[in-house]
Amino acid sequence: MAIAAHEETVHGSGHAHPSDLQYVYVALFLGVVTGAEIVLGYRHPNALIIGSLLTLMVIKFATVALWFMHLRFDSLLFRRFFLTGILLAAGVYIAIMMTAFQFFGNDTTSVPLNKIPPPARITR
Amino acid sequence: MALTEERPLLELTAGDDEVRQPLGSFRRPTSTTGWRSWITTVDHKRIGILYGATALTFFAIGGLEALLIRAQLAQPNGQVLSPERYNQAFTMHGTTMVFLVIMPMLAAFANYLIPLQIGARDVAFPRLNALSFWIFLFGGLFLYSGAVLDQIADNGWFNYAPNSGVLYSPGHGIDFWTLGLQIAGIASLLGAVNLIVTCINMRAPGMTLMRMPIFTWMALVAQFLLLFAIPVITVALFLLMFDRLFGGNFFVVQKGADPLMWQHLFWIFGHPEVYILVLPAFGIVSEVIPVFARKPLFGYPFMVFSGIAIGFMGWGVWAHHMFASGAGPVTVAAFSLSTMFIAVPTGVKIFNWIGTLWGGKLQFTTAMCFAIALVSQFTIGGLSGVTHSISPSDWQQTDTYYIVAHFHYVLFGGSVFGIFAGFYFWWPKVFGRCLDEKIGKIHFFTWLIGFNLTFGPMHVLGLQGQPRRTATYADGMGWNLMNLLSSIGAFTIGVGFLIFIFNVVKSRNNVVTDPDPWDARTLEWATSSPPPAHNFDISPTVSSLDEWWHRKYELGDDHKLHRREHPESFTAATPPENIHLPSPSYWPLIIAAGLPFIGWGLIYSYWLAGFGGLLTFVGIYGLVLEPSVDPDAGHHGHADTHDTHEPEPAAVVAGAAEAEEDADQ
Amino acid sequence: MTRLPAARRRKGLRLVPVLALSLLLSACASNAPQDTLKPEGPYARKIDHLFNPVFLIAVAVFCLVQGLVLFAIVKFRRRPGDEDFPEQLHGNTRLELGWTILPAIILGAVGVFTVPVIFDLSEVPKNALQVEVTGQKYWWSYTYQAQSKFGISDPIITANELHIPAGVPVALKLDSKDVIHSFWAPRLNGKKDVVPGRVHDWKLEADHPGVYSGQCAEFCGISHANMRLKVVAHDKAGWADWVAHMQTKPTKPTSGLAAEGYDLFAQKGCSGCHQVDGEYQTVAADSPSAPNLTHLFSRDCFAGCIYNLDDRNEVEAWLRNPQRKAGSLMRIGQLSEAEIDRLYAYLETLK
Amino acid sequence: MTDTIVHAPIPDQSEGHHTSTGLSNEKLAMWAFLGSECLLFGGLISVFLIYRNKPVGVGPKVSQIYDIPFTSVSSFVLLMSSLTMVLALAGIQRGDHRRARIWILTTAALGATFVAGQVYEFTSFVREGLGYTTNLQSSAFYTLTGFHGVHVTIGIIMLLSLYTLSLRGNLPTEKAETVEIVGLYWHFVDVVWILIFTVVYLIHP
Repeated sequence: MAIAAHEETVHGSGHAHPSDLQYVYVALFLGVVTGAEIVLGYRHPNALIIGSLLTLMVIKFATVALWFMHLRFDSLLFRRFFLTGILLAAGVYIAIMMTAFQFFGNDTTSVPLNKIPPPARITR
Repeated sequence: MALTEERPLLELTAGDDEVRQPLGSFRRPTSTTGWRSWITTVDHKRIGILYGATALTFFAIGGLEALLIRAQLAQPNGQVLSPERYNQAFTMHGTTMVFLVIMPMLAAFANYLIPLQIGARDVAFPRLNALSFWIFLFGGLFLYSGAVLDQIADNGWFNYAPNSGVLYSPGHGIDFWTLGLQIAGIASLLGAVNLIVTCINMRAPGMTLMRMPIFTWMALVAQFLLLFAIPVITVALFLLMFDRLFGGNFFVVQKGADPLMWQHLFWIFGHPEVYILVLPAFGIVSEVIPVFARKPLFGYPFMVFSGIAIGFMGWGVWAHHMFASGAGPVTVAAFSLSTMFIAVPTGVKIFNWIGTLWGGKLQFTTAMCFAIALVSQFTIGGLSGVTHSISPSDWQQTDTYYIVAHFHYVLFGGSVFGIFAGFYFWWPKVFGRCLDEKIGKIHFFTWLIGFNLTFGPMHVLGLQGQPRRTATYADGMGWNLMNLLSSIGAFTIGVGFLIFIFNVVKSRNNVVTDPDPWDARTLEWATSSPPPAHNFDISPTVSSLDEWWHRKYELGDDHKLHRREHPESFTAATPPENIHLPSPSYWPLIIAAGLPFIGWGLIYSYWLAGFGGLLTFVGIYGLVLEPSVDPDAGHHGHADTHDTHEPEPAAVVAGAAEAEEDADQ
Repeated sequence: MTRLPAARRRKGLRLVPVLALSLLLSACASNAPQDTLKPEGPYARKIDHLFNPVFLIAVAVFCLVQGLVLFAIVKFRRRPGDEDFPEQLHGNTRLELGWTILPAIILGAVGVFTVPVIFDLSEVPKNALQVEVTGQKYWWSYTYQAQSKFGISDPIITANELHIPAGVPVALKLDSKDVIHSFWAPRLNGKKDVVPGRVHDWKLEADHPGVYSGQCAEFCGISHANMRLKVVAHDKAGWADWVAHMQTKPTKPTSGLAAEGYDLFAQKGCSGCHQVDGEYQTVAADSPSAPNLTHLFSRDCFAGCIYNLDDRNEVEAWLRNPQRKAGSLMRIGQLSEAEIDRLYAYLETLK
Repeated sequence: MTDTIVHAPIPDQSEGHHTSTGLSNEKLAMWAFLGSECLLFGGLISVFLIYRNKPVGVGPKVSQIYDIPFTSVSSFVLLMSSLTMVLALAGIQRGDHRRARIWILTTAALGATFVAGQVYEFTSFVREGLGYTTNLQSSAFYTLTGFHGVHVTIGIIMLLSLYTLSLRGNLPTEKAETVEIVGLYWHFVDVVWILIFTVVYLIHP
C-alpha cells in the first residue's frame, strides 16, 4: 500500500554511511537528551512538562531510527513500511484511548472498584 | 482428492547423494515424489496445494458444524444439541470458517499464483513459506485437539470478555482456542511478510506495479492488512492467555478491568480481517470475468486504488461492531460515517465488474457463473451493510440474524463464491485436469439456491427480532417458517459440497491437453499445466498488463484482433540448465511440530512446553544453518557462482525469532 | 468447453428476487412479537423512520445492480460460433468517477440524517421514570428507587418483567453483575449492552398499554437463549394500582401448608439467596444474586421469563429441578412432593 | 529471446541486485516485520496507559515504587548498546572482523545487563508487594516490560549466534547484511524502550 507507484524512487544503499566518530556524536546527543528527560521527569507533571517529555521522546526515537537504523540513508521504501506501522498504531490506539477511555486522566464512566460485586459462585 | 496422484516429476534434484547436515543429525531429504516430498517441499505450488487441501478439509468440518446448528434451529425448542454443544458448534464454526478455511484458501491461491503471475521462480523465502504452512496446519490441529479431551471453546469466535475468563469458562476450551489462534497467527504473519517481499522484489523484468495482475494486487493489499492486523489480535490473545493461565487481570472486572478493552483490540483486528477475507476473492473474480467476457478488466487502475482505499479505510471502522457496546454518541457518529463511506470503494468494484461484463461476449463456464454470482450476491451483503452502518438501526439489528445474513452474504456470497470461481478457473492450471463443467453447473446452482435459501430468510428473522447465538427459541415468536427454510437451505449447500467433491474425484480422468484452456490473460497461463518446479523455462519479460494475452493477440490491419500463430511463451524445447531452486527441508515441519507441544504444555504441564520449545529452537537453528540450496544436490550445471555452505541470511533468523518468541513466553 | 444455455442461467438468477420478495411478503404477514419493523414507541419509531428510507435506497440499488447484471447476462452472452472479440474497452474515467462520487453523495445525505438521530437517542430523557436494570446470568432484575412523581415511596425490586407507565419516557441505568448482556425490547427501542463495571444509560417508551417481549441480545453463556424479558406498559390507573400493590408487604402465613412452607423456605436454604421483604431480609454474603420474591405471584413468568407462573406444573417442575434451565445458579436439594406442595403454598401467598 | 536467458529473481538469494527494486529481500522482510511489531508494542503500551488510571484496589501503584535512577541507568545502557551495534556493523562492513566481533559481544553484554537490570527490578517490585496478579496495573506493567525483555533476550541470542558464526569464519564481509538486519531488530527494540521509558516511567500523573 505504502509502496504504490513509487518503485522508481528506491535504490540500493549507495550512500556513504557516517563514520564511527559521527555515530559516537549521535550517541552523545542521545545521552544528553536522556539526561534532560530524567531531569524533567522529576518535575511535577503538567501539560508543558508532559509535552516536552513527549517531544524529547520523539526526537530520540527519530534519531535512532534515522541514524542507527540508517533510514536517513536507505531506501524510501523502508521508511514507508516503518512509518505505515507507526502511524497505524498511533491512529488506532489513540482512537481507542480517546473514545472509550480517557488518556492521562481518570476514567469516570466506570463503577468504583468497591461497588463492583464479588464474583458469584459459578459451578458448571 | 486428486492431490497425491502421480504428477510429473519435479525436476529439482537429480543426484541422490546423501548430504551431511550442519547439525549432523539426519539426512537431507532428496525425494521428489511420494509423501516425503510433500512434507519437505519448499515449492510454492505444492505449498499452495497443501494449503488448499487442508482448508477444504476444514471446510467440511466447519460445514458439518453449521449443519448441526441448522438442525438444532430447524424448529422451535430444538433438541438436537444441548445448549453447551450448540455453543461449541457455533464457536468452532465461526473460528474454523474464518481462520482455518477462508484465510488458508486465499493463502493457497496467493501462494500458488503470485509467483506465477509476477513471473518469478518462487516466493522470496520458499523455506519460510513451508514453515508458514506447517505452523498453520499445526495451529489448526491444536485448535481441534481440545475436542479429544472434550475441551472445546464455547464463547463464540469473538470470545467477548469477561465470559472468556476462568471464572465463567473454567474448562480448557478457551485455552485451546487462544493458543491455537496464536499459532495460526504466526503462520499468517510469516506468510504476509513473505508475500509482500515477493510482490515487491521478485517481479519479472518489466512487471511494474501497475502491470501486476489484479489478483496479485488484491492479495498484496490483504497481506499488508494481515501484517498490521495480526499483531493486534496477538496482543489481545496474549492478554487473555495470561489472564487464564497466569492469573493476569486484564479482563477481570472485579479488579477494575474494562471488558470493552477486548472488544476494541478484537475488532481493530477483526475489521481489517473482513477485508483480508474478501479482497483476494475480489481479485479472483476480477481475473475470471475478463477472461470469459473476452475483454480487459474495466478500469484496472480504479480497481487497484479502490482495493488500496478499502485497505486503508478498513482501519477506521472497527467500532461499528460495538455501536451498542456503550461508546458515546460522538464515537458512534464518527464510526457510523466512516462505515458508510467504506461502501464507496466497494461500490466502485461492483460497477467496474458490471462495466467489464458490459459489451463483452460472455461465456458461462462454471467459474464465470460463480464470479457473476459474487457480483450479485455480494451486492446484497454490501447493501445490508449500509443499512446497519446507520447506527440507530444497528441498535436494532446488531446481534440478530440480520447480521448473520449480512456477513454470510459477504463471506459466503463474496469470499467463498470467489474462491470456488478460482477453483474451477485454475484447476486445470494446478492439476492439469479439468473439473467437469456439467457437474460444476449442478454444483453452482445447488449452491446459488441453497445459499439464498439459507441466508435470505435470516434477514427476515433478524428484523423480526431473533437474536443470534441462541441455542433455541420459543414457539409463537413468528420465526418457525423462516428457520425451517434456512435449515433446508443449509443442507442444500451441504449437498452442493458433496457434488463438488465428486467432481474433484472425477477430474482425475479429465486430463487437459491445452495448457491454456480458457484463453486467459495472465502469465501463469504462459507455462505448462501444471507448471514445472521452476515455473518458467525462460524467465519472462513483461511489457504490458495482461502480458500473456498481448503475446497471443495482435491488432491486424483490419483493426481486428488476430491470434498469433506461435505466441512467445516461456516454455523451452529443452529443459533449462542453470536454474537453482532451494532444496527441500525437514526443518519447517520440525519447527512447527514444536508449537502444539508448547501449547499443550502451557495448559497441562510445563515439561511438555519445554520439549516443544526445544524442538522449535533446534528446528530454527537447523533451518537457519542449513544452506537453502543443498550444495550437493545435482543441478543441471553450475553456471552460477553460487555454491558452498552459506549460512542462511539473518532475515530468517529474525523471522523465526518471532516463532521463538512464542516459545519463550 | 460445454456451455450453459443462457436461458437456464437466467432462470437461476431470476429466482433470487422472486425468492426474496416472497420471503418479505411472508414476513409481513406473520405475527412476530419482537418485530423491529413494528415500533410501538417514539424511540423505536425514530429508528424505524431512519431505517425505512435507507432500506428503500438499498432496494433501489439492489434492483439497479441485479438488473444490470441480468441484462448483461442476457444481452452480452456469446452466441455459438462467434469467435470475434468484443470492443476492447479498458475503462472510462468519467464514468468511474461518476460512480465513485454519486454513491458518496447519497451516503453523505444519509449521514446527515443519521447523526442527529444518534444524538437524540443518546440523550437521557428528562422527567422520566428511573429504573435500574441489572443483568445477570440468565435473568433481569429491576430496581425502582423512591420517586414521588411516579407514586413510588419505597424502593421496588422486581425481576424479568419491567413495568412502566405508557406514554412516559423511562430512563434506564444498565449494569451487569457478571458478564456482558444486552437489554433489548425491540418494539420500544434498540438494544444496549449491559457491561459489568460500567453503567450505561438507555431509555424506553411505549405509546400504548401492552406487553412487549424482548430478550438478552449479547451472548452471555449457556442459557443465553433463555434470558428473556417482558416490558409491561400500564395505563395511568393500571400503573397506580401496580405501584400501590408493590408498596405492600406480604403477610406471614400463620397456618396450613403455607405456614409449613414458610418454615421450609428457610430450612431448605431458599432464604440464603432469595429476599422476601419484611420476612427474609438478609441473604448470605457469598450468594449468587437471586430474584427478590416479595411479589412473585404478581408476575406472569419466572426464570428469565421462560416459564409461566400461572402454570402450577411449571413451578413444581422448577422446584424439582432448577437445572432444567441450563446454567441456572439455583441449588436446591432433592425435595419430596409434600415439601414441594408446601413451598408452593407459601410462594403463592407472595402476591 | 531463446539464446539470452534472462534471470528472473532467484529466491533465497541475499544479494540485492537480483531483485526488482534492487533492495535485499531480507532487509525488506525485516522492515515489514518491524512495521508489524509497531502494532504489537503499540497495543501493549496503550493497554498499560489505559489501565494505569484505573483504581488499583490491592497493592501499590506501580508509579509509587519506580526506582527512576536505576531505570535511567539501565535505559542508558540499552541506548548505548545501539551505538555498539552500529559500530559492529561499520566494523564488518570495513572488513575489520576482530573489531566487529568485539562490538557484537559488547552489544550482547549491554543487552544482557539491561535484562539483568529488569530481572532485578521485577524481583524488587515483587518484594514491595506488587506481583503479576496483584492488580490491573501490575499485570499490564509486567506484560509490557516483560514482552520487551523477551525481545531483548531474543536479540541477545541472535547476536551470540552471529558472534559464533564470525568466529568460525562464516560471516565474511559479503554477509555484512546479516549483521545489519539483526542490528535493525536490535535498534527497534531500543526505540521501543525509548517510548516505554518516557511514557511508562517518566510520565505518571
